[in-house]
Amino acid sequence: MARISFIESIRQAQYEELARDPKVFLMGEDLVANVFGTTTGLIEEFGTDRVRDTPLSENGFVGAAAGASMVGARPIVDLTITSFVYVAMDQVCSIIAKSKYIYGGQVKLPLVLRMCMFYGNSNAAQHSDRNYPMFMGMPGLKIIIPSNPYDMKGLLKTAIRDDDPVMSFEDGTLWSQKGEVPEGEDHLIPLGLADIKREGTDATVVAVAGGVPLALKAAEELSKDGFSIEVVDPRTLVPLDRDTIIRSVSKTGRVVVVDPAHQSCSAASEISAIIAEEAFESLKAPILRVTTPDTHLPFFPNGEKALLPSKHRIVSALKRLLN
Amino acid sequence: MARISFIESIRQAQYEELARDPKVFLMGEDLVANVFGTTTGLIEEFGTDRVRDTPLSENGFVGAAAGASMVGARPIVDLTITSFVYVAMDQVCSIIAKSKYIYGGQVKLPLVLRMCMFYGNSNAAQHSDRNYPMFMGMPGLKIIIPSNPYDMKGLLKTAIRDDDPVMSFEDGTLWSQKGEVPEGEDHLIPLGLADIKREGTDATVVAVAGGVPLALKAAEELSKDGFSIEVVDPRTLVPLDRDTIIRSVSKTGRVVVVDPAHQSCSAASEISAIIAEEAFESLKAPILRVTTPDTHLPFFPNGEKALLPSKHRIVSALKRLLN
Amino acid sequence: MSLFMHIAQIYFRNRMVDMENLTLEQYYEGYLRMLRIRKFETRAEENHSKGEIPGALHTSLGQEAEVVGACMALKDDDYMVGNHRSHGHPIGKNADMKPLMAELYARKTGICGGKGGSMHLSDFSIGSLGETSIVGSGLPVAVGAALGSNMLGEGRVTLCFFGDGASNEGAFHEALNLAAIWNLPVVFLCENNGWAVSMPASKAVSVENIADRAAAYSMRSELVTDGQDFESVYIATKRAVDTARAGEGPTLVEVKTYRFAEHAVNMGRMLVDRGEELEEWLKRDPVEILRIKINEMVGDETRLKEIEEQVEREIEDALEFAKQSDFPDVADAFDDVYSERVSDFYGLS
Amino acid sequence: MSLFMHIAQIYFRNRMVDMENLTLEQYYEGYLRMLRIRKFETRAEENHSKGEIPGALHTSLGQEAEVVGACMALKDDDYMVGNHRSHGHPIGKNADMKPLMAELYARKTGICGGKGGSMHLSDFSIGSLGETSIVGSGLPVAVGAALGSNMLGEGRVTLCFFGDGASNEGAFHEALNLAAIWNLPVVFLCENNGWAVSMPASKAVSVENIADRAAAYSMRSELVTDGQDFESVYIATKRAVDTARAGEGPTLVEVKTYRFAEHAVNMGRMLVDRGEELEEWLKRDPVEILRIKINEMVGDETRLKEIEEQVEREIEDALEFAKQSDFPDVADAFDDVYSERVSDFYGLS
Ligand SMILES: Cc1ncc(C[n+]2csc(CCOP(=O)(O)OP(=O)(O)O)c2C)c(N)n1
Ligand SMILES: Cc1ncc(C[n+]2csc(CCOP(=O)(O)OP(=O)(O)O)c2C)c(N)n1
Ligand SMILES: [Mg+2]
Ligand SMILES: [Mg+2]
Repeated sequence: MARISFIESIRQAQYEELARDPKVFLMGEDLVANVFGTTTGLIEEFGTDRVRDTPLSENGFVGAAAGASMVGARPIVDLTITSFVYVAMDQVCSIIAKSKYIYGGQVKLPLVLRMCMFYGNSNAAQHSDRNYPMFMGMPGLKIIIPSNPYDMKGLLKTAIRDDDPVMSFEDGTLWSQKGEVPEGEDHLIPLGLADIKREGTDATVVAVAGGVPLALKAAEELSKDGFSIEVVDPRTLVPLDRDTIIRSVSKTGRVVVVDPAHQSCSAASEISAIIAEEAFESLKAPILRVTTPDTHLPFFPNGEKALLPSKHRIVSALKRLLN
Repeated sequence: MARISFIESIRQAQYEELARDPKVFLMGEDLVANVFGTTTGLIEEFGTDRVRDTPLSENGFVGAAAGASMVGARPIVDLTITSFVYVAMDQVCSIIAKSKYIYGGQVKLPLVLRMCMFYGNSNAAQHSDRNYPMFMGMPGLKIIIPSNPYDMKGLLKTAIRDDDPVMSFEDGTLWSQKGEVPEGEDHLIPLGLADIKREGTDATVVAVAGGVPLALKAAEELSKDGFSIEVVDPRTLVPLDRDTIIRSVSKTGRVVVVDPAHQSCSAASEISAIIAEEAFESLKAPILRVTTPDTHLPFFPNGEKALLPSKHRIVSALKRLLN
Repeated sequence: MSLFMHIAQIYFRNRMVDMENLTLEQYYEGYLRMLRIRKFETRAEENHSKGEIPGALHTSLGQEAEVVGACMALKDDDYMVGNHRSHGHPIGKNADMKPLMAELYARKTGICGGKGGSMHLSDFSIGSLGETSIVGSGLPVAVGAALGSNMLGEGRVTLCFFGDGASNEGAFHEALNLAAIWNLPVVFLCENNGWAVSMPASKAVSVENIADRAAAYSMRSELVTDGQDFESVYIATKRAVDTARAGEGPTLVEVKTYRFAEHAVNMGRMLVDRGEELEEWLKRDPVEILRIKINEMVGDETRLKEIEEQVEREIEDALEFAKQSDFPDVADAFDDVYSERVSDFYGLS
Repeated sequence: MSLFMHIAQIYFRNRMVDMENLTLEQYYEGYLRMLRIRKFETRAEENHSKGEIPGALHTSLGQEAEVVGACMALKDDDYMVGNHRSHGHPIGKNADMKPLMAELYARKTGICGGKGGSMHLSDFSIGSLGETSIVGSGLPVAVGAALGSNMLGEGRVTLCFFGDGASNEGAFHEALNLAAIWNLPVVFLCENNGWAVSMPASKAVSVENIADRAAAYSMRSELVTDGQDFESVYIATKRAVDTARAGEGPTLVEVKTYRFAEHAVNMGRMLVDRGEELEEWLKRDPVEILRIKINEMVGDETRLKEIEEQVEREIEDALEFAKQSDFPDVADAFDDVYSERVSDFYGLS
């Protein structure tokens, strides 16, 4: 294992899968220029056919990925930033999510849509969306949302090999985070398997994406006060590993859900609703959500920082439950 | 008051507001042909400038509505069917929802986006979406979702007069439903005010759109067994009248949330999460959701019917709570 | 349509009776497929009105020449993408009608297992890559099929059907630009039937001929003014297909045609009165025109009659097959969302 | 750029020195505004690198002639829509620079109250209807502004700036078609700077001149080959604006220009080496070109120097204003989502 960054783990996953399967190819804007660092060395190795720059036509090239996947290719689309998916929304929701179904399983669409959640750094509201919850209610799409380099690489490789469309939401606040990550073919993490990032008995924090490291820090802080906090990272939102979540809540009876998305209809809301439905009897306290309030993220840094989940807000929520 | 249909209530709201305010205009596809019956008599009265047929360019004309609203007009856009909003998603999410914010309040966008939820009648997955939950997590948009002709007219008129963008989700299963509706200027229902459609003490059903009449039937059925069921209709999802919901749950201690959307990240999930957060102490039983499972709606009628919320499923859920 | 146009088209049609481009067998094949569409849709309409078929029904009656002429320019393993008006395309590309009819009847044996219905009669076994009911949404898919086929080294051509209305969607623009800069083997075939539901193309499309939009992409174009003539459509499309197969890139083909029926059955009521215009077009029935042409060429109706009998039998068989098939089970609704069965995760509550 | 083009453009530029279209006062005004952009952005870049300005920064250095030439063809109460490269447009339309600079500094006094930043310097008080950072998203808005203005009987013209990259978005197609069929007073001004981040227009745009795409909408077009020449841009845009105002519909104007800087400051590192091409363009600095031209015409630098001093002062004032302004309060983040304050519903937990 080597210590690599989150960005580098994406690059490696792409590199290895391009090398393994000639049907895999990558397309998107400014890949050759390697804006974010996820294509270093890829062009030299695989050429500009398989690492393909596109014009500014998101609906067009996302749809082209769908078509290519229907005839047997396995495209990875780098949509760069989450909010650009709105331009391609028709292809995502009407073609990619629904084709297998409306044609009664005659076709499969093995493709990956990668997107960076580019928030927390004064990019203003049009460039800061954390919009995975929108797609959780759209059947036909799988969703990975890794919180560290190890998971990122393992989940992305699995996603590329999966026969269904997978959306990969990559948290920009984690880009420079480093971690131990295996190299080579066999680092695959199954979709639908949550990971317990820290074991504990007094309360559960279910956290996604950039919320996970914050939750771990909060757990660490509370451990000084003698509290034992479990941190569960679903890692994939569709399929969602309900069992692991329910098991943890059954054990602790207290839960905070952390999610950088806007509060309404967030992944946190869904997880909370599942718990309220399926683990009600074990609950000793309200289910609290630590999310972004339902206002846009502003450009001004002090405002943006205050709105996003933080260690402090998670600690406060946990303290409310534990007292 | 006259007894009119849901469709006719939409027509009347549009008619009255077009007549009241010369800045109001209506645009969309096939309005002159009056496909759904919401424009009867409007062209004769207001002409094809103010009741304007558009080409098949949803992103274009939804964006044009945004631009027109910025310079002082008050457009109503008839997008016909919910899934066509994906084609216009960029304008909805990046321009309409965010302009007021990113420009620091320099501008307002008084416009209404009307959409029919066209499900339950074998239109297949591409034409059957109930996708309001997607927009609940997108700040900047208000959402009305009426369940009867009275509310439809009153909310739509308020929406047209509101200075913010409002999305109107109109449930096709209610089109032919009739009810008493006032005529004339003053039938306005404020946004953010839930309505208790039936009072009760044993359990609360929070239901939206087509779920409301089903919930009322379920309540009626259970009243024969001596149960007193309260039915709360939020009527608008943004803003959401949390107070009325919490008050009802505090009284009954039991709640079922009914929502025709897909389960994950549905309005039902959000409402459940709010209750689990804010009314936990009053809860005597799990919060149950009656929604559409996370599969697409199929063309074959027996399948589609079975997936959607029904009186039967609501009754079962309530019985689970009451026993 | 002006009288002048009408005469010009008759002249053009007659001039064409020289079999330069098509063998007699191909004429018969064209007639066979066109007649299949005609009968399939006529019976479907009838039975829909009897309540046998759920949902809406968008027929391509009147557009048979355009559909079949274009499809016959393809090889069997070429790809095709269509739209909401989905019955004609697969029949034009020689699909078995039984599973198509069963799909209209929402049966388990339907081509889409009863999940798609009238707007989605796509038969992947004959290279049909979807009939999609969101207007314009097939165009990027077609580009991708061509791209994918190129990348996999298979060199298949993709034919993409779309309407005049669809040419105003942003997807059209992006798809054509992509196909052009990547020099892909796509034939974009605009079925210009003059209307998008109730919107006349003349009010919605800002250019006289949609084919002219090809210039915005430095793309080749073909304009078929007589889309009721099977051979004209075939010739133009064939040229485009050959160009594509030769690696010389995409073509935008526009075919002027007309739909005889309402936009869709089950739209409640007649939306537009197309009056005289409809009358004029009805006089130029593409199936009739081809029949007359073959008759003029061959001077013998025997084979034509055989074809007619064959099609009658096929339709009856298809109807029989459909009606005798079972409806899907509710549980089937949970299949085909993902490769895994969704009910394993969620269950029907 | 070829030597031939270069010479041709110098010739063209010289030929233009006849003041047929612009008064001397307008030349001075053009120089003033162009210089404001130049200095505003140069200082912003400097201070960004010192860490004074958060987020990214997209400058229009090198494009000043095109921006100001186009804006000056408008009346004060005409509308304008821009994009992510947002500093030049409002300055070009004579906005006060203080709130613009304060916005870059994320201050409460910023034109957007600190909520927008570098990509959104839209000043609605001068008819700027948004500078939007999703590529292509401004085009439909511009169409709507023109439609709205027409419907309200105000007859204002809307100028829409967009890039070569944006011309490949579906929004471009839909917007132009709508403007054409509705005959709206819009001027679509394509700032073709040859690149979309790292993608050269020659590889992304399937037609030689984007202006040629006007034909797909039966729309008038203007091609300005020398976009570094203030007057050429002014003349072409003015013709388009006059046409629009006369009720004769939209025009697509393409201006060939170049950005001197990176796509954006804060993109981490140099993305593309534009080598010699950049060198060539740097030789044709639009601000310099206009200065020389005025000097040739007037033979006296006094007024030019006054302008230069004025701009220096203005920029210092703007910087001073920005730096001395307060940051917004966290609570301000809850304003302007709706007409009502959002925190009244939700609160900051
Ligand atoms: C994006 C979208 N908008 C609107 C509709 C509703 N609709 C279905 S078909 C149609 C007309 C399409 O016209 P055209 O492309 O010319 O095809 P035609 O029906 O004439 O064959 C419309 C408006 C739709 N299905 N998708
Ligand atoms: C829909 C969308 N896709 C991608 C981006 C990222 N992006 C920002 S500017 C830009 C290039 C735009 O090129 P062009 O339109 O030519 O304008 P220029 O930057 O050259 O002025 C890109 C790709 C974006 N902001 N929006
Ligand atoms: Mg048509
Ligand atoms: Mg550019």
